[in-house]
Amino acid sequence: MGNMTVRFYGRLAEACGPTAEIPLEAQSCTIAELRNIIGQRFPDMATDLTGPSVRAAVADVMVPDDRSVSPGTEVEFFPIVSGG
Amino acid sequence: MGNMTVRFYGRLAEACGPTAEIPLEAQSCTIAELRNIIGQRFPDMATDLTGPSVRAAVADVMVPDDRSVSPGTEVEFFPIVSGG
Amino acid sequence: MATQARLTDDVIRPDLLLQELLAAATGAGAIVNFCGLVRPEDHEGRKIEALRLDHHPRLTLRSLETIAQDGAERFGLSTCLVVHRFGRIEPGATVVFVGAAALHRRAAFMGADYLMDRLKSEAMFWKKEEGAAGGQWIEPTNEDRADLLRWGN
Amino acid sequence: MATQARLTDDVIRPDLLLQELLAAATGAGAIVNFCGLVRPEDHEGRKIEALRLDHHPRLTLRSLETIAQDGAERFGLSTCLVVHRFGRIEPGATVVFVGAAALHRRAAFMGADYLMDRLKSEAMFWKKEEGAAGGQWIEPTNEDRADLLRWGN
Repeated sequence: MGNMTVRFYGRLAEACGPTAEIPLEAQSCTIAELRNIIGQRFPDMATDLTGPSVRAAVADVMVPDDRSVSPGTEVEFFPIVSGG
Repeated sequence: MGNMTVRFYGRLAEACGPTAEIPLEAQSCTIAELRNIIGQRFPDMATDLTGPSVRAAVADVMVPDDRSVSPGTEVEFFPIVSGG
Repeated sequence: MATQARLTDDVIRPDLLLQELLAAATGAGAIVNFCGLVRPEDHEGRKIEALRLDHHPRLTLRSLETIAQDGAERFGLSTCLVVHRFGRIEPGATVVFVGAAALHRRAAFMGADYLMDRLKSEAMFWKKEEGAAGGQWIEPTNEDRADLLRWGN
Repeated sequence: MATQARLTDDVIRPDLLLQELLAAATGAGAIVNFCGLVRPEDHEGRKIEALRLDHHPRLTLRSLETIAQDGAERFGLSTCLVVHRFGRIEPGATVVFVGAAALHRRAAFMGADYLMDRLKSEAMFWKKEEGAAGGQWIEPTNEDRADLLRWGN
């Protein structure tokens, strides 16, 4: 039903590229479901992506795992920040 | 029996000048005696000069009040330092 | 400048930033500044070829601004400057410059110290040490976390 | 430069000193420096026209050297620079510059902080604030003495 654009940073960007287009079969999904879908595409990163250390954000605001998102929304995934 | 050269710093220098020649009637005197002699010459500074806050030095080394000095020796008097 | 945070991929010139601080800090009695440089070796003594800092196009600067404002308020800094570099940075180069001006030295010291503790744990970067044997992603150390606790954060 | 103390009656240029420090501090990860400036007002809000620092031709520099060496040893500073001005100094101008370079930031911060606490109490100067209503000789404040006690001195 469309593509989700996702962005990665840090070690995720290194492994998955800075952005990816994720085809979605439903009209929408939760962040938790999206983590699993992306994890299937990038198995090496699945543990990170589905774990608590990686946070998700929409429109520059952190969002919880039960937030529903749909194609057209850009979702960003942040590993733990290193600090400066 | 000769002159003692004394040097002053800080508030003492402001009141007494940076140096003074102090005529000595004996061949030598102690630092304590010298403090009294200078105090007589500069009465406004007598309390400071004879008190514990002003330290005396000979050849860049602090000396106690019972140290004997004689003409030809330069004695320096330091008020409490302000720090930088 | 009062309180300001900057993010740049260009070389940081601490001497010029200190000049700016001095010009801005009218009436201050104390300025403390910190320069964080890329070390030539990692914690295990292996040569570092470069540090690479990945950043977010908006949130990274926002994190620097939040930290700068918190520091300025908490310690009453009259001038507070945080400048952070991102991208690939070679050993010896400056990664971060922090400046804190205040009426008295205790506030300036504590302000700069606080800013650095916050930055080392919370600035929104993803940092990798690149060496001959590949590279490794860095996370705040236990020491960094302990440093942050000193401030009740 | 490793460890160095300088005494000057000339204008202090903190930006140039920081440049020197950066050039000297090879391998360091952290540099902290402090600039002490003449404040425009005294503790009671009266305008200060100038600060006048009387010094001793030999012992003042020696006191700076002792403090710099103590700081460098105590905190393992790879580079330690203390520059102090004497004579008549106007508001806004730099009276003292301290720089401490170390492998890690904690040592650099503590080193610079320690150097300043020692300098504010022990540097061999006699300092007078000159204002419209005459002037007053300054002695270390109770806060300065308390600061010094933090280090067990």
